[in-house]
Amino acid sequence: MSGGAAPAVVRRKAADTSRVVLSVKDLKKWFPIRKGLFSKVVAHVKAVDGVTFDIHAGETLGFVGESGCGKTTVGRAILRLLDPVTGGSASFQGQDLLAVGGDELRQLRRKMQIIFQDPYSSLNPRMTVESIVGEALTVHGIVRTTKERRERVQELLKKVGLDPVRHIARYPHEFSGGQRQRIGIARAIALEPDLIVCDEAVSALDVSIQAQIINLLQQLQEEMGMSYLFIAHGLNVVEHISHRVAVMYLGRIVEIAPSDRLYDHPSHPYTQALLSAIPETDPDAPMNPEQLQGEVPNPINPPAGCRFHPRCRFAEARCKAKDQPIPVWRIAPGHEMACILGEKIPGAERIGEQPGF
Amino acid sequence: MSSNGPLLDLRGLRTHFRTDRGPVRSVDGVDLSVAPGESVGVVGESGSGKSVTMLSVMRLLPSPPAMHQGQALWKGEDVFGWGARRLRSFRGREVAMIFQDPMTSLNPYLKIGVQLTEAVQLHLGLDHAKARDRAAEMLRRVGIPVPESRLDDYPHQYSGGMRQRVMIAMALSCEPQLLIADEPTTALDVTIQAQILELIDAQRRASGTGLVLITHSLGVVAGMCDRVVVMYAGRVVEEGRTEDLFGDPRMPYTVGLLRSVPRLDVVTERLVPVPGTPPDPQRLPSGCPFRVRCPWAEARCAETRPELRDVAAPGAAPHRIACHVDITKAAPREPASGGAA
Amino acid sequence: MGRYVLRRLLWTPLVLLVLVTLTFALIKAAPGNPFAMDRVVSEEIRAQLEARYGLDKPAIVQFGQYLGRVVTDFDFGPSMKFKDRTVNDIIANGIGPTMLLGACAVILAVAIGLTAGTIGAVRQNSVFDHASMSAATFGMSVPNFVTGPVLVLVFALSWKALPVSGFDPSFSLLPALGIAALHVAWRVTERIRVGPAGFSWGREFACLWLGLLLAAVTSVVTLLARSPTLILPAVTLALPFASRIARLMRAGMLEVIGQDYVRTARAKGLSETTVVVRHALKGGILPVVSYLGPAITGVLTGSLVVEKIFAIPGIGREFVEAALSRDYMLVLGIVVLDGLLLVLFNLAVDVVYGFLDPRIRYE
Amino acid sequence: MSADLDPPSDGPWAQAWKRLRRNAMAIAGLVVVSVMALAATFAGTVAPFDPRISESWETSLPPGARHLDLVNEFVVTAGQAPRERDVPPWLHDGLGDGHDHACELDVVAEEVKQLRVTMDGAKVTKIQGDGARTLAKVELGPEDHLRVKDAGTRIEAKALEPGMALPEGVPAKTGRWVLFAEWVRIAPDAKRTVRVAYGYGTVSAVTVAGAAHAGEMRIRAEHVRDLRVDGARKEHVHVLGTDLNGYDVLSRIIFGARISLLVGLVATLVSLSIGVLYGAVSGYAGGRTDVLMMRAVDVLYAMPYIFLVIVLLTVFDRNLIVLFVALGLVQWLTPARVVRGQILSIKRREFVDAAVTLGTTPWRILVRHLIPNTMGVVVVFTTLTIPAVILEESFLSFIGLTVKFGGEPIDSWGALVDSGRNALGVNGERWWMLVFPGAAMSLTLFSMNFLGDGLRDALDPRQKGRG
Repeated sequence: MSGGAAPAVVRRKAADTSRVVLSVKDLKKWFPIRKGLFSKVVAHVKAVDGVTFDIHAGETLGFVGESGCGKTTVGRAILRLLDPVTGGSASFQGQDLLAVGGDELRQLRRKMQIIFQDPYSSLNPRMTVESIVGEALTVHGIVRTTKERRERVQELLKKVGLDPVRHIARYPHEFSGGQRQRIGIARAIALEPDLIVCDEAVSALDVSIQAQIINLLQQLQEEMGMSYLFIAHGLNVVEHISHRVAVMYLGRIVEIAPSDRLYDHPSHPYTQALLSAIPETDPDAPMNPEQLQGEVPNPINPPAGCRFHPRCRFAEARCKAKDQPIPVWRIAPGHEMACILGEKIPGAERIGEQPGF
Repeated sequence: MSSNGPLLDLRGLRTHFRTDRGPVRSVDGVDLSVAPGESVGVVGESGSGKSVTMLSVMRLLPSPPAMHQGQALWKGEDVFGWGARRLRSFRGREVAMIFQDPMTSLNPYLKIGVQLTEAVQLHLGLDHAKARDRAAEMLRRVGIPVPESRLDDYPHQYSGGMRQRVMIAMALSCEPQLLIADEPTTALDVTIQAQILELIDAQRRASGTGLVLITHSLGVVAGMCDRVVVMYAGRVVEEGRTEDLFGDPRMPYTVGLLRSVPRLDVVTERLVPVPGTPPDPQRLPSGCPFRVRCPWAEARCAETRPELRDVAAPGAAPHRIACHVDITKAAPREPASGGAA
Repeated sequence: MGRYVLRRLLWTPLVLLVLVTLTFALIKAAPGNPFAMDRVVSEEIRAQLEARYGLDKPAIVQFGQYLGRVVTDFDFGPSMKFKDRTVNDIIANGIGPTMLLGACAVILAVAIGLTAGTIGAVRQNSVFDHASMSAATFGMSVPNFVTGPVLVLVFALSWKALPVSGFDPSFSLLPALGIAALHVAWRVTERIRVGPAGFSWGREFACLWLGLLLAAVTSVVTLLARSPTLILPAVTLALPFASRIARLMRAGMLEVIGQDYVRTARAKGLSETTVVVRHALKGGILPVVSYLGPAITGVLTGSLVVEKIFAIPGIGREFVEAALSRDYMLVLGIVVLDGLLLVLFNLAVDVVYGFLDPRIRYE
Repeated sequence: MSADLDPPSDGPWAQAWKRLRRNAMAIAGLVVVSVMALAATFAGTVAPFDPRISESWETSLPPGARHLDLVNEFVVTAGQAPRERDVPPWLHDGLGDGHDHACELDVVAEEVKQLRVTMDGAKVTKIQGDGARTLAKVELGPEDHLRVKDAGTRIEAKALEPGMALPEGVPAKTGRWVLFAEWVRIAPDAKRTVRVAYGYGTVSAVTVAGAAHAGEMRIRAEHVRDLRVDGARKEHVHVLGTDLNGYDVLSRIIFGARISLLVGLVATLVSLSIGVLYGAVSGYAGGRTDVLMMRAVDVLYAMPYIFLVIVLLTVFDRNLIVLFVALGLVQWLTPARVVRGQILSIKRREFVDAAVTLGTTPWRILVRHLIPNTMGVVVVFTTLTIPAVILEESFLSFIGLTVKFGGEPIDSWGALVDSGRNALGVNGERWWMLVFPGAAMSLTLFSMNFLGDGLRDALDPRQKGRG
């Protein structure tokens, strides 16, 4: 690794763990599947099926998992983009997030924003950069005049590394993918939110641009102190940017831990498999040590027992038993995982359970 | 040509697309060779010309708008000189290809069995029944359970990963000498990606097939390939044995790429991104196309386009870069912070 | 597939019911009385007439009786204009010429359109492509009530090569039988050559389609060659649809030829003919198939014009005359019949579509 | 990308216009459509003749025919100002221009005899002259002619005798019937010159063959052989000929365009308003409302629509409003489906989620984000629906369901084509009455379709952004 001479190894400043910004308990979001002439509900896709986590002030919580595991649904449900939520509770700075409505909800929305994956569909092609970034300011009555709005938008553009004069009157199609993502970030930080959901915010970008955007997000967090819910399938990216990482599988969190802890000591078989699947830019790294067999099961009709058991290297007969609760274990401070075989891990302490299937 | 010469040898290959607003120089002079049984990774960002290069070799780009120059030699014969008949026996039989998106690369209107058997019947002259047996055998080899019954299914009844397995089975069914995989795992999940890469590697090793793996991910080639070629703006900018290239990258672009990927095994405060954006292939800068983003750029970089030159120690395997500067000696400029375009 | 067809079939009566109700309501909403229009009749006669046509009862009863007759006896009642003829008689006389002409036009349009569109797409930007597409755009824009008279002017009046009007069909089955015999001979020799192992129903089905298409085209050509009075009407009726089909086919084929799976097929080393016939045609033809439903509506509409121009005794002409002379029973009968034809044809099109596209078939 | 280009900044519409401009055929279509629309709007000024004035002595003139510039009947009285409709425009204009003018007309004398022709089907059985005297044969001189009395239509015949087939220009009927006709006999040698002096508001003198004429002078245009005003021959040209009734074909086409385009525009607006509203509501509401609304559209889609329109037009009074409603009803289904699809897909785009997250109100999302993004489709639909509606209206006129416009006999293109078809003649010798209206109509539809195709390409979202 002589070529990639790394800069000084310093972990970025820790989050303020005393202050919880967002607290989610047993969140569920099921999507009905309708069929026939009368659109009868015949089944549910249980996209999110009992997810619990907290995010602290200034913290980045990463969410990883295969496509269809529900990570994106978690992000959108919290932002109330997928009403109604099937079950569970969420509080944001002490306020019941899922109960508020109307004006209260619109006020709450000033504090929670989102950055999307697709830099093409996330910007309205018929609006200029000024109106895209400035819309929130107008909607919430933060600016009174057009001049005031223009000045604020220019400040924001400068902050995300765009040219405040030359770029402000342009339309999205005139920008490259990376630049569009910067516009999306400017829109998200315009209201100075306390939480930003980054929904695969860098997945669609080229490698060199990806790094630019990651750096920008980190820099903004240091300046403005907001929390991120960082959703991505690129594990190395999540590890890099997050303080803590939650691993999701078929609608549940199977493991959650501080990010260096998770990568050094992955305890859930799924996490281990996921980590082993990441190709490393090191030709000497062993290829494919413990591969994951098969594919993600159909979420409409998931396997009974532990949902991961058909693909699990360690699965035993008891993992298949129906309707048994899945125990949740604490392995180290802040490191929790849910597995039927968790007692085999030394030092694991049973702290609760998830309902069975 | 003797059997130990290269299987595929590109010499100054150029592919330009004619458009209303002038030519787009997607591939702009590529030299590349693949030896029998060798696996070569071609890495680059989107628009760097890596896919177009391989589609040009297969002559799969409609012409016009695509215009080719230079040579693409297959065992010494120029692919561009061939008639339709020779070309057909080359495609599928001698070289097979796997494409990026398994969702769109299989014909949704035809049964998997039909799609698998047609090439076998054509190239190997098997009759219908034997071709079906072979198709089932191939599906079994790529890990599809109960292959006999799945031959009569349509592609939409397969999952994404399964479809890519079908593509691999289809590509390998005529025992080609070279397999070109064009971003075979980009559309798939990480876990499925690992399975598919493993499958390609195992199958290829078992039959001694050469491999060209096109990808934008450095991580993928590191574990899979003997040799790596890095492309930028339609040109090869660095090429060498995998260990040499990852261990001692000499082209500033490669260095930048390696640094901008977060690594699991190294804790870093900040990534070092490559500043700026890839150039518009319609308006390439003069001289070295990377110079506008390059921390090592000098005045001469704007004047002449650097040719590929060997920088390996005498006697070692070739390690070639297209760069005027020796980055082991020169010091980089401080990159602009933020690095907006 | 069975459930898919069944669901479509269940849809049919609903559509027809809405159609009958709508038309009936329209007619009942008409101000005045059909008998009060033309001549002055005495109260007595009028009452008699009203009783004869059931007009003395409340509208809802009339509707119920009408519907009952249509459903149970397929009886559309008496004509109001021709005292001694029933709607069924008039329809029975007129449906033949209309169907014959319509079938000719559709087969001609499909044959010409598919051929021109496919060649245009495969040889994109060639002289043929440009010429056929210009012709098609023109053929689509010129209304058939302009084409018809202009064709008459050129071929019948000035050049005197074809009759001006009339309806005098003459047909021979021989060429179509010949095609059938050739088809059977071809399949049998193929069976002997390949042996039983190579048998596949799918392939047999595809060949059967080809044979049927060829037989249909041959039949139309035979018919037109033997009956000159049909040539101009058939061409007039077919032209806009041939143009539209050619454009749709070309666009559909170009779309498919640009798909990844066609590139896959080429990368396999298949010949260009195999790529087009086996891989591209099935997807490329889908827009044409879904257009066939609207096309049949268009043929029925077009028959109103063509039968008027060429004095063909079909239901189109009867309909126009009935509408102009307010023979509502006849109007109602023809609307219901056309509705039925449309619904049945749309059903057939949907089934063919499902047959071609496995993703629809398996839902 | 092009972000470093300095001349900013094209909005999506400006971009679409740029793309459209590169499409030569679409621009040609746009030009044709614009010219047609302008001509139709200013039909009164553009059209060379008033299409409501029949020049019955100028029936069936071929294209380019030059003709003396007269009106049907020319009425002057010395010392009086003539009424405007009694004299040709040049005379009327000359009265007020403050000069003296002289107009000379060479006129032939005529004798009109009443004829009663009894027919049996298409065959002449008996001819009766004045006082019911039966004539054996009527022989016509070189300039003599026959006229259907009440219609003013000319009968093409050189002689008339019992037993002969019905001459051309007479509508055929079944059974025995009587044709009342006029036999106009013209004596070529009895030519007189009429001189009309006028100016300063009145006709100052009228002389016939040198002698002053007292009282009212009535001259039928068909008797005038030569006309000179201030020494110059006064003529006009029927560029596209005249029809059987002596109406100028070009003028009728231009006035017909007015009707066709008006119907096209209004009915399209009606249908698009219904369609866009329906589709937008269905798409925006989603869920069960959406399913229900779309099922209704499915049912209506399967109707033989044009038949219902025909029923509608025969049942109700054939006026413009009914026509607009009837045609509008046919065309709203497709836009409803397409707009719904658009709204559904835009609703799923992430910028809408972004707007929701910003706390934007639903109303603002609809107005700022959803509707502007459907405008492209709506524009394309407008340009493609107008020709479809024009075609339908003309089709209805053609099969005989003409709609009266304010009680005036102005026909739309379909009716023109129909009358042209009926007027062709046995060898198609009067082709211009069919070909020119047909060509005008085809050219317009052709241009509109090209423009619509061009607009679709220019506004196609697939070409946007990602290129």
